Amino acid sequence: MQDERTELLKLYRQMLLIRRFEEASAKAYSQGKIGGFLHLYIGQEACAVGTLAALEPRDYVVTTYRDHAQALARGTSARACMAELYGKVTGCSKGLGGSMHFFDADNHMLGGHGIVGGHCPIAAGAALASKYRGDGAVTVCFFGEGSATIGAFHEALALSALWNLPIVFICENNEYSMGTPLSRSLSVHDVSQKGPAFGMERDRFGASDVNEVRARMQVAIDRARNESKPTLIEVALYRYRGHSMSDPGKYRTADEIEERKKTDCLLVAEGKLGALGVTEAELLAIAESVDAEVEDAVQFAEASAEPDESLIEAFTYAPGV
Amino acid sequence: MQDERTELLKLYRQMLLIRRFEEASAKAYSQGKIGGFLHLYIGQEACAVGTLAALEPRDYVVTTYRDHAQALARGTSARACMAELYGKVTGCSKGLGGSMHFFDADNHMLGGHGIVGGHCPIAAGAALASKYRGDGAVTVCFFGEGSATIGAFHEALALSALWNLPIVFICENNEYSMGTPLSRSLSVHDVSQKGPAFGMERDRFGASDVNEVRARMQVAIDRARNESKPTLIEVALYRYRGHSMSDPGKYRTADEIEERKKTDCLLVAEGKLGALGVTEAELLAIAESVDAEVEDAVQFAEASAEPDESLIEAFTYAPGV
Amino acid sequence: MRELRYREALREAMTEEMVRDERVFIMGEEVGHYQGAYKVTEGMLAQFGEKRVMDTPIAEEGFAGIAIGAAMVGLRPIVEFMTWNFSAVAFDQILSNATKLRQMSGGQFTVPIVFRGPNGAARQTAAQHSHAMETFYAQIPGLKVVVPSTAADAKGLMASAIRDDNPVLVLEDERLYGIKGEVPEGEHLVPIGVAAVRRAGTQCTIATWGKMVPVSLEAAELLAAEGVQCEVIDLRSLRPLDHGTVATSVRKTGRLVIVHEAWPYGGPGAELSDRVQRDCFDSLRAPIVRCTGRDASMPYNKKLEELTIPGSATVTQAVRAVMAY
Amino acid sequence: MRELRYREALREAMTEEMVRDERVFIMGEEVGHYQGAYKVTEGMLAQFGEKRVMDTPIAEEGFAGIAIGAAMVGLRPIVEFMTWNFSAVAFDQILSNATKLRQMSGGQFTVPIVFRGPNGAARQTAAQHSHAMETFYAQIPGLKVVVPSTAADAKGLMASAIRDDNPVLVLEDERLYGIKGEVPEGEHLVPIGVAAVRRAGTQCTIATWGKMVPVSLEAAELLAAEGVQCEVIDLRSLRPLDHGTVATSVRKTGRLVIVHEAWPYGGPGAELSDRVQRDCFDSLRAPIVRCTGRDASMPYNKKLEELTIPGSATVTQAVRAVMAY
Ligand SMILES: Cc1ncc(C[n+]2csc(CCOP(=O)(O)OP(=O)(O)O)c2C)c(N)n1
Ligand SMILES: Cc1ncc(C[n+]2csc(CCOP(=O)(O)OP(=O)(O)O)c2C)c(N)n1
Ligand SMILES: [Mg+2]
Ligand SMILES: [Mg+2]
Repeated sequence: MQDERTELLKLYRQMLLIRRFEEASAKAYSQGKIGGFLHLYIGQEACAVGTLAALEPRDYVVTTYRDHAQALARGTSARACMAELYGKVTGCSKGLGGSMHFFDADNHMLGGHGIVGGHCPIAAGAALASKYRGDGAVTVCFFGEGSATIGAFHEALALSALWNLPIVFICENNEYSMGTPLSRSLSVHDVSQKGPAFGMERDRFGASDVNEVRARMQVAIDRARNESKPTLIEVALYRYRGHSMSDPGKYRTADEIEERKKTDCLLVAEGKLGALGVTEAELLAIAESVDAEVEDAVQFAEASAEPDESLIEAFTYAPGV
Repeated sequence: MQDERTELLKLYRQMLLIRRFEEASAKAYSQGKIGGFLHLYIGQEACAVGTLAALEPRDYVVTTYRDHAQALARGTSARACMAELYGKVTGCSKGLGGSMHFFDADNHMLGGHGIVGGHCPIAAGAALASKYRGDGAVTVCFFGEGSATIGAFHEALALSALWNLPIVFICENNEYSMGTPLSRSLSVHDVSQKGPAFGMERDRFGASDVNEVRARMQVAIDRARNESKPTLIEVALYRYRGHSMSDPGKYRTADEIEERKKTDCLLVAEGKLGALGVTEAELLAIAESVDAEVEDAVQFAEASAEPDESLIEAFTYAPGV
Repeated sequence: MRELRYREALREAMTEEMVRDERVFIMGEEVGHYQGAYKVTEGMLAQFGEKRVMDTPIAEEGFAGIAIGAAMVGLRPIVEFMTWNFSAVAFDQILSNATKLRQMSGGQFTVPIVFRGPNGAARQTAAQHSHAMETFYAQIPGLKVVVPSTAADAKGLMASAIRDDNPVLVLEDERLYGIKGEVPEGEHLVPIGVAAVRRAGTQCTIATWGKMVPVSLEAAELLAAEGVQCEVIDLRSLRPLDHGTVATSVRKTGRLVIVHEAWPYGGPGAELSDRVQRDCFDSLRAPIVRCTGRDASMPYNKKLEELTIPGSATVTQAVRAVMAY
Repeated sequence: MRELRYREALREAMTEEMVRDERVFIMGEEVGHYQGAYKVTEGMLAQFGEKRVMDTPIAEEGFAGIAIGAAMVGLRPIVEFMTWNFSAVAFDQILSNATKLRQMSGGQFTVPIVFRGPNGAARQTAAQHSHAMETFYAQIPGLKVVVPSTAADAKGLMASAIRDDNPVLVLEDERLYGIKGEVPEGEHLVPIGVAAVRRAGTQCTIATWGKMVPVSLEAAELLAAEGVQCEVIDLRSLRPLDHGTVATSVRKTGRLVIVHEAWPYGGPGAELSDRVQRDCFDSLRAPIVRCTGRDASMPYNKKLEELTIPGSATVTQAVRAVMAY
């Protein structure tokens, strides 16, 4: 019970940090301090946080351009994340990657990828390396339901199943790929049904309760670690914001969004924490510490230096032979 | 009964023509008269012949590099086919395509494609055009089970199912992709199981009885024509020769091949024809006419002219604007 | 003449051609209900309906191939790549099918198709979203590749592309979608394969295309103030490549600077240099210089991105170097 | 010195590096049980087992990406494309991942990987199976591209490629697999980015690579009989491109003919021409001429195929034209 409370408080704080971090980044974006694309994860936090809570440090995480949550939940500092959005050299990719390309080698965060589906084989490759070395690590690979039509995704599934790679493919089904609803992108709305076609285990659940996410993910992660078997998981969730900051999101109604906010992962967690005896004051203290962390990250990003011109070609080639 | 007899005789003759044509081409290849790759269909004849017997002239056929049977069964003359193998200008692709690229616009034979899986979207495109125009045509697309891992195949399935295209995808599962047996290429050996993952109808059967092939294909073709719905069909068959002429086929035993020959489509058809009262003499007459047709094709190919040097760039661009 | 934005000019060409020819239709991600990721196809769904303005799932290899197949049997598809970066997953369809089907069928099939979308860097979209893909496609026989830099050309080249019986790639530019220019009403066809002299000059020729045209014109203004008169040529079409117009100019100026955003190695820039050194061997007073994107993946940081792509300052510097030779 | 066939030299390099470094493994279609479609990997499965000699299904995009992912976390994969033609379906993995991951991660990840296989025309394999893919890949920053033309270089460049921390493409040639040449035993590393002068000469430089090296040497013999002494340079590495060695030669000969099988537009041929016209502006006595594959898809017919690719006759003709300028 004490454990449960501590643990949930930790996850709650992570979710809140992600939300506040992204709200701050949205603000900075509209002030012109962040450029390029900015895809927010707001509303989906329980998925990244619940999944990553089930991982060990040796495990690998690979995701799409909607990657802030995965990096933060994996342990990349809010400072390094915000500085990356600002394009500063102190950023987690030295200001060269930006929002879509968060990387953190120390925390085994393998990005942050911009080509839909193109990262699925990359993730399978990390899993292959683990199997090759016998290092016991598991790879988790996030992607949107809009990626479930593209070739690279299917090839990654086919090879992971054939070779029994220790990987969990996690489809974040937020019902839209940009402005396209499920009905116009997928002939079968249940993405996890592709699992059996490849002889792969599957699961499917919602992401309003971070504890449930963690528990269900744990099953698949254990299967990967202990049996070296892949799983395809579909998580039902919803993004409150547009596809990216440049998307006004006209294709959905305000009602639809309000309806979904009723099962918001933060609300659900707050309810559970209340039941576990956590007080309003405690929650407020968390919120304050999160706000301070985000504010500090913004200050840090603002104050940091830009990368030097010499960095343009510096990473074209690795020096060593 | 009379109809059945006439019809089966027609299909039998087509199958025999394909077999003898390919035997002759194998001979010409070993004499150095044919170059490049030469992939023989010997053993699989009932699949192309049975399928194409269920088609109408307006329908479209798309296949792989293993394409001689489809062209011949579609009505391309043995002369034009053999001349193509010889690289002569009288060939069905003017000697520019060779064995892998048989095309015949008049007979709606859309090739003859060399990139594994790359032709599946092309076929779906022909089907899309039929739907767009409302011309009532159906497209059939052949591919090997080795193509069932590649991206383009999955994308073609996904889009055909989503858009309800009038197409039949036919997986010719001959148990090997080059030297790789099923067990090392597919995690689920039943390729047709990919149908349901895309909400697509499926079927699965063997190809020793050409009549059965035709009947089962008819169902899918009707579904495409009448309901504009795609089907994924897997046909179990076997190639007696190597992957191509340059493949000694060491990965299988002679016993395995002999075993498979027991259900050879020609044998099966001969049995049925016998039961329908067709005499040995009639069969002999067919064989003789087929041999004559093949011999004539070889003579024609030998005697034909090579394409002129001016044809090298002639087809880089279409003239019209 | 009335003015249109570049994106409107593209849309007008597509719309007019779709009205003119039932076989023309457009497909791509978000082209319909969403009105286009960059609003190029805005309003077209309402005008033509779902049959002719087809939203596609994310499956570039699949829908590019589908369009090629449809073109083989007589339709005339326009395929929008949300950006040209994503054409990389459809590369094989373009390389092995769109450009080969005509030849390998002995001329029996043609592939009248347009592939289009924004090309090159946008603004801070980083390494995977900033490719100038002409460096690959202009090299492939069987393709035509055009790069409009003005609103008028956007309309005229698009219309020509749609009427062409070959696969034509229209490389647009997100940074140009909003620019305005005079555009003729009604039928307006700009022939594919003919460069345009955008500014007359006598001392140095600048040959360029796309977004680098305004950059080069800006540089030419700066140089004129220094007393150097540049002739600026907008190639407009990279395949066929109108090196003749460039050679004519170089015979006059004796000097050539080639400006492009794509990487420094190969591509249309090197091709043009190679052709001109041969055509103008005796007229060249200085070596041909290329002012190109830097040999690196695109950085996200704004300043670094700006330094990676040629700007008017780098162009003027290159011209000065050539003049000083 | 003992002689090896080109394919054996490649195999020896891979084998030695796999013995030397546990992280090195090879994957590809038919590389294991089948012993390699072109027998380059013959015997390697028996020596190293299925873990390190991995047969793959037909899924180039998938296994190329898997290899890239494995390389990111510390392995050193060798990926065989059965032929380079099939790399087109994996183009995005090479373009957007292999070459970008290092840059977009701010240098945190490297991708030490080798992509290899036969490139260019084989014999009558027609339009979809005859691409000379260097025309695309040599242009991409972040890649290295080597093209061995001798058995010794096959070993030495392959070994260097495997030890390099960057993605290196080894473009082999089916038509060269059977040729024999002297190959040093044991460790033999040929540095990437250094051209080799294959034949000394004073009147005209021929720069070329791969299968066109023996063709050019044959032409040089024919020309010598006519009294024209050509210097033949085998570039060996197309990225980095050693234009310096070519420029040094051109400063002596005053003339350059570039010979390659790939299409005439762009690619390493145009790049070299562009660089040399700049480096040797005052030494060139005649325009640089390129002798290339024709601007067409490859025809199946044997004679037409031969006419599409440069042969010693076309090379001698080009040199004669340059000499006569
Ligand atoms: C191959 C490719 N095609 C198109 C795009 C442009 N694009 C970026 S995100 C996106 C929508 C993806 O939707 P989904 O997979 O559902 O993920 P979500 O954004 O909802 O998390 C599109 C079309 C791309 N990045 N890559
Ligand atoms: C993308 C691609 N990769 C590899 C090849 C080389 N290749 C040609 S046929 C073939 C095997 C195909 O097997 P399958 O699909 O089962 O068809 P089958 O030959 O048995 O009819 C391979 C690997 C190719 N043509 N295209
Ligand atoms: Mg989505
Ligand atoms: Mg097979």
